[in-house]
Amino acid sequence: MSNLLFLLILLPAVAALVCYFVRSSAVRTLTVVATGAILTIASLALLGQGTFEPLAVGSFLGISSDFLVTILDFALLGVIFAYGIKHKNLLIQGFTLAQAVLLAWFELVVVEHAAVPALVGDQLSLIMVLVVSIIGSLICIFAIPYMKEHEEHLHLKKSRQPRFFLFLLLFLGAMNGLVLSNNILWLYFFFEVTTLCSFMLIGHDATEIATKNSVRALWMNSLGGLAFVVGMMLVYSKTATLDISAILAAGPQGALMVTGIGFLCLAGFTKAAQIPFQSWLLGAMVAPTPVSALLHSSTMVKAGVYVVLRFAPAYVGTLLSDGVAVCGAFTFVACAALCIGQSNGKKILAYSTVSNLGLIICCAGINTPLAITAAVMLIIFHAISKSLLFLCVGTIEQAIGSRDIEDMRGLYAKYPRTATITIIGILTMLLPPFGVLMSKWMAIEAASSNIYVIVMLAMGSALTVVYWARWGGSLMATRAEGAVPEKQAALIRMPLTVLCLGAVVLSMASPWIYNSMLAPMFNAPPFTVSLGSLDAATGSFAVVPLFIVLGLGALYAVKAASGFRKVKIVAPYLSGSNVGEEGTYIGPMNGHVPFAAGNMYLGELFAEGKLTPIFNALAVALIVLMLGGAL
Amino acid sequence: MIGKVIDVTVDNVVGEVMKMKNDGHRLVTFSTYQEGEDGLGILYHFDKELETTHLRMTVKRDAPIPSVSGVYFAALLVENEIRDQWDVKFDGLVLDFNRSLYLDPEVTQVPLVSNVKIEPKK
Amino acid sequence: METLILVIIGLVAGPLLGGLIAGLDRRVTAWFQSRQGPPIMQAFYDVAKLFGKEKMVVNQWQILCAWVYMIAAAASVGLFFAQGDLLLIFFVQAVGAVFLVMGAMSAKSPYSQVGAQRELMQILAYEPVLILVFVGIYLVTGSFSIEAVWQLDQPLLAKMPLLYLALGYALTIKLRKSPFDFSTSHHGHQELVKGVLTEYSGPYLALIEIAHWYETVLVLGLCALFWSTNVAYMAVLLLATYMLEILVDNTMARMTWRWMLKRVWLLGMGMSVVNLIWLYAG
Amino acid sequence: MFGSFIKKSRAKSPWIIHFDCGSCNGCDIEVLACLTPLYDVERFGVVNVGNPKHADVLLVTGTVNHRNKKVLKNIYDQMPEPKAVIAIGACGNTGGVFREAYNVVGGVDQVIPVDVYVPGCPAKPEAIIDGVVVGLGKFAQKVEEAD
Amino acid sequence: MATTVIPFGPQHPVLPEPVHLTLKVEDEIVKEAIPALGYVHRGLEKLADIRDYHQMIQVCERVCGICSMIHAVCYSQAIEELMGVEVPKRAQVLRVIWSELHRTHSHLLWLGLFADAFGFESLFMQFWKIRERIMDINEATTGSRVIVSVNVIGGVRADLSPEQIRWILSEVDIVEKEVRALQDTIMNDYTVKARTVGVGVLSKENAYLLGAAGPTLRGSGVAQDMRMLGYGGYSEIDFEPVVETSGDCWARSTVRFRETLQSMDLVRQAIAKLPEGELAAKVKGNPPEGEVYTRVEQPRGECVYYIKGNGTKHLDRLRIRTPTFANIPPLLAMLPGCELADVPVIVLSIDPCISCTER
Amino acid sequence: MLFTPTVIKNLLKKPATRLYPFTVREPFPNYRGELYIDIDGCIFCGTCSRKCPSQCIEVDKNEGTWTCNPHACVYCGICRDSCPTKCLHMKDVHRKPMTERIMMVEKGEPPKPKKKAAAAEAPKAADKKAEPAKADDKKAEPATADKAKKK
Repeated sequence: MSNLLFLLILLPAVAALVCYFVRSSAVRTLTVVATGAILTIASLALLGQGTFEPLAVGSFLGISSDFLVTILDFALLGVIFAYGIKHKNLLIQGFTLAQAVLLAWFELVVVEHAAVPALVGDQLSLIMVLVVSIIGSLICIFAIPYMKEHEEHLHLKKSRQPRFFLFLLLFLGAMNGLVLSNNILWLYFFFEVTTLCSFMLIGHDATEIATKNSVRALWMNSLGGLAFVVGMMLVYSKTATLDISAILAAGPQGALMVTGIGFLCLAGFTKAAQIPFQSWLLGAMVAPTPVSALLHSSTMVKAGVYVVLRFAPAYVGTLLSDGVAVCGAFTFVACAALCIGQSNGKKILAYSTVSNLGLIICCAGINTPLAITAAVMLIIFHAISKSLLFLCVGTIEQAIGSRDIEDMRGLYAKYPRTATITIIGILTMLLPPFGVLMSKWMAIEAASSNIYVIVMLAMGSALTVVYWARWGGSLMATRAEGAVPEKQAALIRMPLTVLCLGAVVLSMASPWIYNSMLAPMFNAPPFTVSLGSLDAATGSFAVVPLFIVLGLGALYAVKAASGFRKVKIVAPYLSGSNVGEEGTYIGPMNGHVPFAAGNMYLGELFAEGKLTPIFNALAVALIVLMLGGAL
Repeated sequence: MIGKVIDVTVDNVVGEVMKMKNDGHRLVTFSTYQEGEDGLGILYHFDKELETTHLRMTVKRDAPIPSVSGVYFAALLVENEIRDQWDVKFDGLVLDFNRSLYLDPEVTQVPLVSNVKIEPKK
Repeated sequence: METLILVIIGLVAGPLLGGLIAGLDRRVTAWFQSRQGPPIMQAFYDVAKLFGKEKMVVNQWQILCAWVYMIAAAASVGLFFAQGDLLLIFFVQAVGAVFLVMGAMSAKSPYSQVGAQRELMQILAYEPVLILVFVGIYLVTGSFSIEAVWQLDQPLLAKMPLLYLALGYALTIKLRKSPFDFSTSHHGHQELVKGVLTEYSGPYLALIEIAHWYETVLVLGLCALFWSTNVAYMAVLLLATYMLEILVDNTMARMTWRWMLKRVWLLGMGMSVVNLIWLYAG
Repeated sequence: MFGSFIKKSRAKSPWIIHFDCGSCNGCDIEVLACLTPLYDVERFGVVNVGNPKHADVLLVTGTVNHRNKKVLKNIYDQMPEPKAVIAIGACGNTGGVFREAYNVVGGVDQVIPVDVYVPGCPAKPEAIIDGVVVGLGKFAQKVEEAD
Repeated sequence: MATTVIPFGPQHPVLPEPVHLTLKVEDEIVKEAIPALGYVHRGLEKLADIRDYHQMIQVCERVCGICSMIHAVCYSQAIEELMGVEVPKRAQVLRVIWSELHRTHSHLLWLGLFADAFGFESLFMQFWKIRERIMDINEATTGSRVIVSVNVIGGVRADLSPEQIRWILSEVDIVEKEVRALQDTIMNDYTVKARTVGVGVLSKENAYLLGAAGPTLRGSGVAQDMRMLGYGGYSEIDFEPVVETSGDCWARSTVRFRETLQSMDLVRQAIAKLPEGELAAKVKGNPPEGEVYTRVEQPRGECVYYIKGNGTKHLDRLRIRTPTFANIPPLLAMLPGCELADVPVIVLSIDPCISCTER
Repeated sequence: MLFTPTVIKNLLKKPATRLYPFTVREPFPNYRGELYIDIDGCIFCGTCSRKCPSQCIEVDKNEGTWTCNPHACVYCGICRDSCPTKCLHMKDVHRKPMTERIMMVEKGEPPKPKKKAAAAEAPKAADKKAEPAKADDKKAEPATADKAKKK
């Protein structure tokens, strides 16, 4: 058991060091692939062993592991502080310094160092480990050919890939540590490691904008770190324990403790890039695509929602809970609205990520078994689909040199494989019977008893349809007969295919996933599973029947469509104007007018520049209300 | 013909039209007619409170004619039409359809030049 | 077993009913315009004829999308007759709507592209309203499943009058009637020609027409839920609603989608929220 | 059975598209008048779809000139089979009073095959209805031949 | 912001006639509109070379089928002026009656099409239903519904009998009543106003400078109507031009709506003043050398004929400037900045007659 | 919604639709419909041919034929009005649609130069029948239209 845990946490760290120090691309490739494979197997093995009670981690080279973590904590703060100085950023310096001081006081004065079991493996942790290890590994593997191409494109003299993979792999280890931690100090440590890793990865390309955005990410996350420390201290002041399991078991313990949880949630918000902290995640787009994929799907932001979700039992039934729900719902609808105005594919994905994280947080806030189920389901399926989409956008970007969805029109004609996978990815984000939509369904049903939340969810889900559907639609095109087949590197094709299949197959298996992994979390599970459908008193979602009906239907439709050669392919209706040369029609002055179609971005309603300050202000107000509500 | 007729030349036509504009006249249209072998008569019709004024100009078809579309935007259509019908050029036409306002390349003859008589089709 | 029979009834009766309603609609519209109008069976002739036409597409994806639209619409009606979950029915229906949009976007035609964008705006307008209607039903019955509605002893309309009005907006949009017939109009005299349907032709247009019949049945079924206690009153309610729809269609100009977004969001959502607050309080 | 229903339906649901191919509007407004209450061709299932891809019958009014002949051809080509073309009015038939004008090519049959000629200047709505009826007869005949 | 290029026409269901506009739209707001014409160009002015001046009257009637009567009137007046023919009074007044009936049917037709442009199909049907009564009058009195062919050089070919006059008066009363019943809808209905008020605004100065004509000009507040000249039988009749000031689509439709009612009044006036007498003066010989410039008011505005005779039976030059030709530059000025959905409304608000424009 | 009274009125009244072709309205008496010639009265003077604005009539004095292209005819009635012997007439109904283009060719007896007086007797009876070309088609079409009328 503990070997597996060490493997999951330390192997990535070791592999990271190997990548950094052994500067050979073959070794690196091998290391990454092997680490990915081992992590996948280990996480599955961990799942196979089932949940485990909190367990203590012994000493390491004679030094107590808790003490080691404390040392590393300060070292980490030091590193971050140094970067704050290097980039002359007072916010980073201030936040880190405050953290260091508070932490020192906490560690040295307040805390009675009793042995706290450091690691725990409940359902949530195990699910998170799976998400991190499998999806994270796939992204790392995808990164190998991607980074090669990326660096060729940049004409770097000296490869910076060792550094890149160092942090990429370290990230996975940190995430695994984070989700398995039982000691709140350990949680804090891993939390900070992810902050540092994300900072390094965002700034990887070392361009001016990359540096700027990475610094912004760092200060925002340092603020989160500060909130974490404050929250931790407040919670400790009431519960007098560092044991998360114990804190959760005790439930809400009065205003001070709940406020502490509120601060922890705030830390989660910063990490999950909730409005008004969304800008760091949007800025993170400058990083190479695998980084974005990693940040958005299985790591970093998921660390944020994990924290909020993890502490959910500690604030159940309090005003804070409602506050969290409203904040989450607001982020959901606000980011969906902001997303309408975007044509940059990565930005759409980013806003959609933030929006979905909002929904997860909202579910955590609703805090009923149904809502928690929705949240966990959403974490799983969102991670799969979103990583898939990011990898797709990365592939497309390298193929066509643009990440703008207007430029991706008719992608199928040239890159049928990538386009099809992207379309499937979009559909899995958007439509039933796929997992993301199923979680959304659960969320809406769970939120029905809260009028503020449900109104926002209703609006948000409509907005979501708009930005996904138009992207998906514009990728479609007809392939000319005898078009050149698309080439894809094996290490790119493998993650794409696996993720794409995973998104579909796991969605279909969701009743069993629910039964085996989620239902045991609750005393009164929200659903019963019969005939492959999730039934509850409030409603039911017929997963497998729908899959069968729609799946067979879709198969039939594909068959009908693939017989298209028998169908006459004609030019589009252009009001009788004659089609001129390729992609034009004959217009005024007998000239060839190039065909162009653009999506509507509703500039006057959903302008990013106009809405962002308003949303930020509203969100700050909501967060203040949330924290105030906790008191 | 009803209305005052003022004779203008290629050199002062734009100025005269400008004068009419400043006087508050509305440009109604131009009329054209064949003038001799290779000449073209252009009448600029103006209207002010139902009173008509015409400017008459005769030009050679091979020399460019100054466009008044800069003065009256509305002249662009009629100038393009004249361009189609008489194969003359206008200098400074704001939107030059280049003989494609009405005609497609299939029409090879210059329609209104009367020595190119159109034969009745069978 | 009973459910299965119901589903089959729904799948068969859906298009028959929908086609008949479409025929009646055209007839009554003609009467409103002082015309005699087409035969009642006209909608069936139209679709049968379309099936007999040459297959012609701009893009192979259209075929896929037309089929999926039809299947999803049928599935949602099937689910409705199986007394399923209202939200789920709605989401399944949304599959069709999304595929219709994507199919229209796949063609390199400006009309169907703009039509698709407008269709999205329509989805944007009616989706929140519909979800709130379902939430209202949940608040009254304690469940999202249709089964629960039949167990009421008081019609939903008594508790959700405003939500019914708001549903009217969604109904008008879904039936593609004036003043909301932007993305594709039944009359075809529109700046977008046929909007999303411009590039569908022949059998594929027929599929979409059938899907539209299913959707008509579905939305009218939703309306029927509002007077679940008495079949006679239910029929009266449906008849009155549909006649009102036709009347509105015939006495209003087509508006623009900007107007629609503002109107439906402010008025439709407003009415829904007021009604919901009442339900929460009650 | 379904096959025969389709065949029967063809004659009962002629969707028309009207293309004004350089007409003086005389015939155009008469075509439009056919749709209006007094004539109401929707009695026969006629719908003016305005989109060649949905249409069965192409009503053409007016002379063909050098520019619109390409448009006419394009529209005709975009109509799925089976289809019928009805040329309306003297201009659509032969070019009418304009047939000697320099930009006039002639009647519609110079560009696409015409099934029914409706003479008149302009053709009365009654004549157009007669034309559509004749066209449907021709239509049914064509379908028979194709089978 | 992404641009969509929309080829609007030549074949388009909301455009009754083939004309092309290349529209560049962003978020459905028109940024640029470039026209293409030439789909109806026949070159009929040139037909004067092979048709004699009597036959040309039939050709001119077919410049446009909707206002054919008034084209013929304008052409005949031009030739009559050139040749110094005195038209009998009865013929002049009869021309007024048919001209105003033509204006009525043209405006009713337009009101219907306009309603169709903003998606109000029932209103379209209603206007066209009413219009059929006017068409019946045309058919009964002249022998053809649309292209009436009653004009000859020197007068008219058809006459009205007293029974016909009584019948016309009763029909005109019915039409007026039915049209008045629609006044509220076209002028005050909420949805109609939402689609027309403030759409396609053309200021008075712009309308004048861009050379707008007819209701387009009058809708922008310029009182300019060729009937004020009192040509032909109009000298006998009281006439006040209809003017609206707001310059938007609503103003233009209101001008036309009120003109419809006014036309019926003019028909009644003309019938009341119909003198007895000859129908046509005798015309001998060929048009002499010389130029004529004639203007009449068509339903769409001021129509100008310029004729140059050379002493033979063929005219040296026939030049027709129709109102739509003048209204296209204002249209191009109105389009940028409007919504895509408003394009048909604005295009139709000038009552385009492309067939007139291109001849 | 100000249009409501009108549509309600329409709904309550009988539709305005004329059920053409099932019921045919009494035509207006002087409608300029189908042009035909009473060839017996024709003196082949060619006035109609010269006056026709569409120039769709050809008269051959020597052959004794009067040819008209009904598809180019604009139904203005000028020829009828200017015919010196009033042998051109217009029916009060429109010409029926056809599936093929036709030419109206009427062969009559040209005013004979005195010596050929008796020569033209023989063909006269046979040529009374109009449109030798495509005669069958033309017959078939009005027949179907008639059938529709009776239905």
